[in-house]
Amino acid sequence: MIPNDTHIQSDKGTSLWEDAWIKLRKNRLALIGLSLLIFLCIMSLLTPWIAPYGYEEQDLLMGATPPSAQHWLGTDIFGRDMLTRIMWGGRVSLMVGFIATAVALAIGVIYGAVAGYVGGRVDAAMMRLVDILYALPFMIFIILLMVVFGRNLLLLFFAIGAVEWLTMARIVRGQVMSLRKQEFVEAAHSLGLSQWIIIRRHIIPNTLGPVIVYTTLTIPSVMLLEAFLSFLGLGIQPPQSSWGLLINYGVETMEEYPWLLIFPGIALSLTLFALNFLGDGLRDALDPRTSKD
Amino acid sequence: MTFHFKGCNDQHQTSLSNFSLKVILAFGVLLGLAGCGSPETNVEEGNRTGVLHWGNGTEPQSLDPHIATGVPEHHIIMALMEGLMHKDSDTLGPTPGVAESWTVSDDGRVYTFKLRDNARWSNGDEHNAHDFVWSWWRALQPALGNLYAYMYFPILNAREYYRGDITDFSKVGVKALDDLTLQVTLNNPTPYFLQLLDHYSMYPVHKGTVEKFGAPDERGTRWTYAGNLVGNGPFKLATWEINRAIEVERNTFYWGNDDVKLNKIIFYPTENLTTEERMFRAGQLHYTNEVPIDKVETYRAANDPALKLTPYLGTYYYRINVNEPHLQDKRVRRALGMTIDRQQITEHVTKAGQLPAYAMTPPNTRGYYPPVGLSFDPEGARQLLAEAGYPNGEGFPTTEILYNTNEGHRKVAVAIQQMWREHLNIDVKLLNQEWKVYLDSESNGDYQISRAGWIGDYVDPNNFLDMFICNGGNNRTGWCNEEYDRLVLDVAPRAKTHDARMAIFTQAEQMLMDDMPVLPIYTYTTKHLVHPSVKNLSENILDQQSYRELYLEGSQD
Amino acid sequence: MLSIPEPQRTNEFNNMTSLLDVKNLKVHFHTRNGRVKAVDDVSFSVNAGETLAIVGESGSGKSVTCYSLLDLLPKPPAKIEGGTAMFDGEDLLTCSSERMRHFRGNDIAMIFQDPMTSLNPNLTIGEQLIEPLIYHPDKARRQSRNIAKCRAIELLKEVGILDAERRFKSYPHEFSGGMRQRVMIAMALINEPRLLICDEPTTALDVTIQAQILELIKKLQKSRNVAVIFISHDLGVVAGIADKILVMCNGLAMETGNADKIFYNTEDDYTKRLLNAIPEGAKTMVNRAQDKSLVEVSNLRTWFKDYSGSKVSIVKAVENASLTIKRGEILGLVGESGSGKSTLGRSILQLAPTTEGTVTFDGTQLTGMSNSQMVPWRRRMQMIFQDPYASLNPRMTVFETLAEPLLYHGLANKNNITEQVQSLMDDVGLARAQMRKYPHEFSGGQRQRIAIGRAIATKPELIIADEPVSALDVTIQAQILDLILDLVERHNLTMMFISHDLSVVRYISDRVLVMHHGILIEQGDTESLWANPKEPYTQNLLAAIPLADPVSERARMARI
Amino acid sequence: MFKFALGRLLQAVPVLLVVITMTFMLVHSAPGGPFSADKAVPAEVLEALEAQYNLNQPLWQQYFSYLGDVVQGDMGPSFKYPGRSVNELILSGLGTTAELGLYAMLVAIFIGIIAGVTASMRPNTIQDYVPMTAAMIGICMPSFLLGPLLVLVFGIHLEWLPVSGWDQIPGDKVLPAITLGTGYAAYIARLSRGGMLEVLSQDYIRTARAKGLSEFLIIGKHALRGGLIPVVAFLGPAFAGLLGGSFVVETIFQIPGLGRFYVQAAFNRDYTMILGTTVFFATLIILFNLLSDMLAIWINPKLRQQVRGNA
Repeated sequence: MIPNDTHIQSDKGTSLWEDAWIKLRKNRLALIGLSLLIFLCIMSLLTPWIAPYGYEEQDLLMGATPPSAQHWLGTDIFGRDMLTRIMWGGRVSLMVGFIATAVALAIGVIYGAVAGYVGGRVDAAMMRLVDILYALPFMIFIILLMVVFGRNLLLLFFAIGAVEWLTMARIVRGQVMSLRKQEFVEAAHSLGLSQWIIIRRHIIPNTLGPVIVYTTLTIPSVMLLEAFLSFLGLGIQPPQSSWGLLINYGVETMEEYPWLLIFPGIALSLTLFALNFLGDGLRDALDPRTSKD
Repeated sequence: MTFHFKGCNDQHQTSLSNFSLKVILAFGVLLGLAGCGSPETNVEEGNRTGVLHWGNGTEPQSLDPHIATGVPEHHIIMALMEGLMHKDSDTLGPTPGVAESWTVSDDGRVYTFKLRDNARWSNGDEHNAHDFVWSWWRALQPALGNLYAYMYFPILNAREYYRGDITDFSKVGVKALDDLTLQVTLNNPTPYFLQLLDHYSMYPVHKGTVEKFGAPDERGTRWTYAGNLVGNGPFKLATWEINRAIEVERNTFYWGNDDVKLNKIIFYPTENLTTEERMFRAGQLHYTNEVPIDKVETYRAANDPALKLTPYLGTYYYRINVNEPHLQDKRVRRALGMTIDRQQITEHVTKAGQLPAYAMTPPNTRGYYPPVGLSFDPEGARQLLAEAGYPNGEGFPTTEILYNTNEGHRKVAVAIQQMWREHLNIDVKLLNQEWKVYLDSESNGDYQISRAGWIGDYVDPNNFLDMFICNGGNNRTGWCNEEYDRLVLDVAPRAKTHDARMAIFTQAEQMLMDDMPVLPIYTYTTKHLVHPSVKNLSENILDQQSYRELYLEGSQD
Repeated sequence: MLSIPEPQRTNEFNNMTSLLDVKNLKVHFHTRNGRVKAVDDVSFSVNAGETLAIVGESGSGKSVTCYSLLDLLPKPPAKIEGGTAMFDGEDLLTCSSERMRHFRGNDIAMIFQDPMTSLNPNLTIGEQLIEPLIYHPDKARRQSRNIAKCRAIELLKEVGILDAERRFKSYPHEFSGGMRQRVMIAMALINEPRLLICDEPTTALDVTIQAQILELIKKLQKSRNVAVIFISHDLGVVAGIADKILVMCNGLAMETGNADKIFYNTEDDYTKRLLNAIPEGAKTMVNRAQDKSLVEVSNLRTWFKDYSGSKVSIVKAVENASLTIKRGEILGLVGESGSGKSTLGRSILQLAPTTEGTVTFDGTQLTGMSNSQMVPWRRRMQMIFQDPYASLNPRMTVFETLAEPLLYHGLANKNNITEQVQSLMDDVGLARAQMRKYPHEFSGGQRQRIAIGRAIATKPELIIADEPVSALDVTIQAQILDLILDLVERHNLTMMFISHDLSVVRYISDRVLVMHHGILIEQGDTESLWANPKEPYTQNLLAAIPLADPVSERARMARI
Repeated sequence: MFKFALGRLLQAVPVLLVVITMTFMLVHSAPGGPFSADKAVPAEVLEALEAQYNLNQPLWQQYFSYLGDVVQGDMGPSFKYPGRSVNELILSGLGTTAELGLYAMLVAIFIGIIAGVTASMRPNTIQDYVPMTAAMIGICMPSFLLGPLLVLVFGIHLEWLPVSGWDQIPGDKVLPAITLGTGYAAYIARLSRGGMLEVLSQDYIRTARAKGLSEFLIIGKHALRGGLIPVVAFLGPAFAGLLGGSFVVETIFQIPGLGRFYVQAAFNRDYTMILGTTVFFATLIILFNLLSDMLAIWINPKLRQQVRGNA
């Protein structure tokens, strides 16, 4: 750490986000990650127009073929173009990944922050609830959801969010417990700010670091969870697909048609690393203490 | 001011990372050693010691022949017990079991069985005709919840007794004339009756053991546990470790013990097909219960003798809910039926030598060949659809195919969905449900089109056609036709000759296929991987093995 | 060859015999901010039995200098750009790290600033003490645990730890700060080093403890004839023990010379500034106290329940305190750490839950009010916290920090908020241009200004300042004190000034309360209290204040 | 310590009660009964069966009689496996799953900590990036993919290890343990790295250096204890999760463990079995969280003395 006095102080000030952006631009890995994500998102947005084939176009006679000039990433057992499938799958996976995680994030952060800040009995009660939800049999829960609400993507987000927020809540709570003791929170209190404002303005922003990191880990696992749920019948149905599902099917035939596993796998891991780099970058960027230049 | 030490001096660095490196290496070596433990595979060892390693699908629910329902249970019970009769493993014709001979009265209603005097229970007890009377009495107790009770219904008054219409079992057509003579009287001449006797639901159980562990009609007592179970089959139950393995070993009291070649059979609950196939490749299994679709191709391509594909007495079909408004019109149903390219499906989707099915009953079911009224005909289909009021599929409501979560079903459904879109230009959705949910929706008629399959219990068209009688428990399509019922239930049983009987079934099936409440897709095949050392393996449409004939020969690879 | 002359205490620079001789030391930090010259061409030497004090404010590079000698700097960013540090004939800057380990364990020992964090909380102090012996860099001199243990215990006794045998097995958290520092010293001496580097060893301690530690170090040095490098930001502290003094600022050596020269006839302006900055003498401004009291506290009790563990124990932080704060006065509250002075302050503001007794503010009783009821009152009473690093939300810019109270209490609206904040910044002497910056971009002094700005934002009548300057360098400290006085003047504030530093309290307050173990033991007008303290505790406190005057300091030390 | 544990256990009681109640409601409102099969079940049989398992009683009655049994430690009979009691089934799977979980945990801790510590010693260098990248992959590598991969490599191609089974062929425990452990190893690696970085930046590490201790001692003796506290906190939930989540691995390797029962029970609508396994796992989660907390206390002398002093 460099003594503060020797800091070179630029006079032009910036807001947290501009500031973050400035720092992010300096972080090569993070930029790569970001651009990769943007690329993926654009691709999946444009898929309906740029996809080389229709995602349900079959050619049973052709069946599964390795990558070739017509089909860059080969075809699956129905003779459907993998590139197309992956592009369409990306739409689902990315959407599920981001929205479901966002849901989990929202619930988890608020819940955890409140529990951690209020503390005492409230905290105990809230955490017991988390324990309970942890313990409930997920499978039955899903099956029930499916039956009660029928089957749609929104439900999928809900189901996944309902599971993922628990851990998030725990993490945030831990953070808040330590933050709450900090002097600047006491200062805010002595200004007479209301609890909610303190939580919103002083507590939550300071939990960003770990939350971001955990989020980058959550998104990929959410994508895989989606596959599992779709498999159970909740979520998307054939001929639609998602990376998670493609990987699931790919595993079955990884010896016969490796490309059915490899390419979706690559797509997912690319996203994963992009997220990870971006996440670490963001964490540093959003922390004013790391220097800007 | 404080310094934060995030780095350290090189020397120490390396010294430590060296250390961790060593540990990791050590760990790796450890794993390696742990691995190189078994020079001899199960199969090799088994071939030496006469132990057969058998992939058996799932963990059996129960080994009580009057409670069990599944195929895995079937296999194990076949090894542990035997009925009056056997089936010739190739022709499936009746051969002697506990009964060494039998006579049939001229009207074909009275069977008299002569039991062999050297039949013994696996604990050495006498085994005689009374065992059968008692066992069959037990099997007909409603409290026992025997799903195969209907197997007994050809017997005089069996159904009535089971339903509780009569309470005196002596009125039921089963009598022990003496210790070694059993007389069975039927309602009607039932040509397939001898077959039923080889079905485990008609096997005898050991009275003493059953009563030792509870009331005769008490469901699931501990009498079937390893150590308790007493059977009359070629093998006896040695160990039963749930989800791990079931071992049966030679039953020295078995009358045919001298001809039994295997010393032991180990049944593995191989739920995961891909794993099972890997186990086979790694020499952990002699025989697999299934073969993953995509692997079939590989083995075929290599035309590996281990792959055994055999036609199976079962039909894969789609039910149509005839109460759905737009599916009430039989022209629509036919149109759907005519635009499934079964050839393509069997060749490119299921890929395991399945036969395209154009009727419910598989061909050559005891000499029965179903009528061929259906074919792949997109042109005609479009016409029918147009006549039904949907020219070029316009206005045809989105239709949903329901199937239970499973790779194979998904593939078939995906293919058919595409075919219907292509040929009929109609919008089809897929809906997979978890097994129990699927059963629920299906039996509640809460579906439009749903995937189904039926495996015959015995080789006779009756077993396939009586499914679709009005409100039959396995009908579930809402389709109902009195004439059909009359033919199947009343006319056919009274038929004098085999051919006459078959003719009636043909007529009935014709009616069924005309209305087409069901869309037959293909006739099942059984897919197994069998190690070349397994000899005397029989390939029949019931996929039935008689373990007493199997033997192992030093592996040839 | 001639015999090497006995190293005698001398005030001349006799480099031939000096134990450590540092020449043109250059240490730079290579950071993304560019290169920072932390130490720039510094030379000094120290002989056996001699004490060199390196004095400078934070960022002056005094610590970097010493860390670089033992290769304790993080590399990167630190890089030694040049110079030599000969320790009897060997260059510390270039020796192998194996050799360096030898020096560290054996010849050169170090005592660090914060005894709270410098001991491993997870190991018994005994274990930590004997490590240098049982893991001695050269195997020959390694010793068995038992021998090491005897040695350690004997040392513990020597540094004044009672019941050493038992304490040997205790963990750091069971010791007070002073005791820990004694342990640190024992640990440093266990291998009989020839050079002892003390990095602000007393900064974190109370005055009385500080005096004892200084005394101890001096004694040990005499008995062992070790060379000592004593780093401090406070000239007052070193006055008593330093033979030579090196004054540093921003990595440059401003002045070097023996103590008396530095203190009595320095030419260097910076040194002068340092000397002047030391708060001395009485408050210069008039006492603006009015008769009617603003705050009245009677029989206040603040007890904490200690929930750690399964059984609840009670901590009596404030016991039966009664006091009044008159409008316009500055009331000093002195006491050592753990005396409960901060808790008292917080209890008055209802930031800590009071157990018993009443607090009345401007005629209204605050005790027993709910949070929501308190809101309007919070605006009228504010607090300034000790640690300007912890008391500012790192994710809020100056603007946000200052705007928050203004907006929340409706003292400003969207339109005029910017002007309001700017004028506030003018008040506390912050450049308007820095409005959008984050706390970490400011120095400690500036941060404290922000904190003060936040406190006065709501135009309060009462401010309770909890050690507002104790974390700051002397010169900064002086500025902040003046700022406070000035603000009190202009906004006619009433203030309660909590501090452990008596000189500061004397410099700023009209009236003083002395607190000890949760109880107010003495109070009175500042000067009269200074003149004749009644309580023996107060007398000790006053006696312990270090004076920035070598002669009288040495005398005083001799007295103790 | 004892009092502390006791208090926590008391807290668990209401939690368990709620879990049981909610699960009971869930399973009974789920479609498809335990006895539905693709072959139609005759009405009379169905009645017989439901009568036997008291499913014909009103729901609340079933609920309370179940509670009564559970309190006496009787989880009731399994619906799927006639004649087998849930206790019996759980016991039969418990040993295996516990053993599997234990080995997996050992793998996770061993690999995780080494990787994490190695990385933390030189942050933002290759020595950091390599293990941490591996960890990233490890975290997101689903076991349904990792398992088959390992099997193909070590089981089929190298023929080093058996491809399935448990306690049937020597060495058949290696691959499952690794498959299950990897994900957690990755987490532990990240945690221990974070913890170590934190500790290595502490003043007392500098003190240790100034004492001339070797880097090995500094890491091994001074840093590890503090640095692994986050790991310890993670262990409890991890182990519970590991047991609960073991079903994928158990299916891939045909291991007769609890995880499979847990999932199969759900699919079979084996009401008593679902409840039994759920309650069992809930208890596990609570117990292991408690254990890891106690471990954390034991590691930290300050907490240790507080607890000891007060209890």
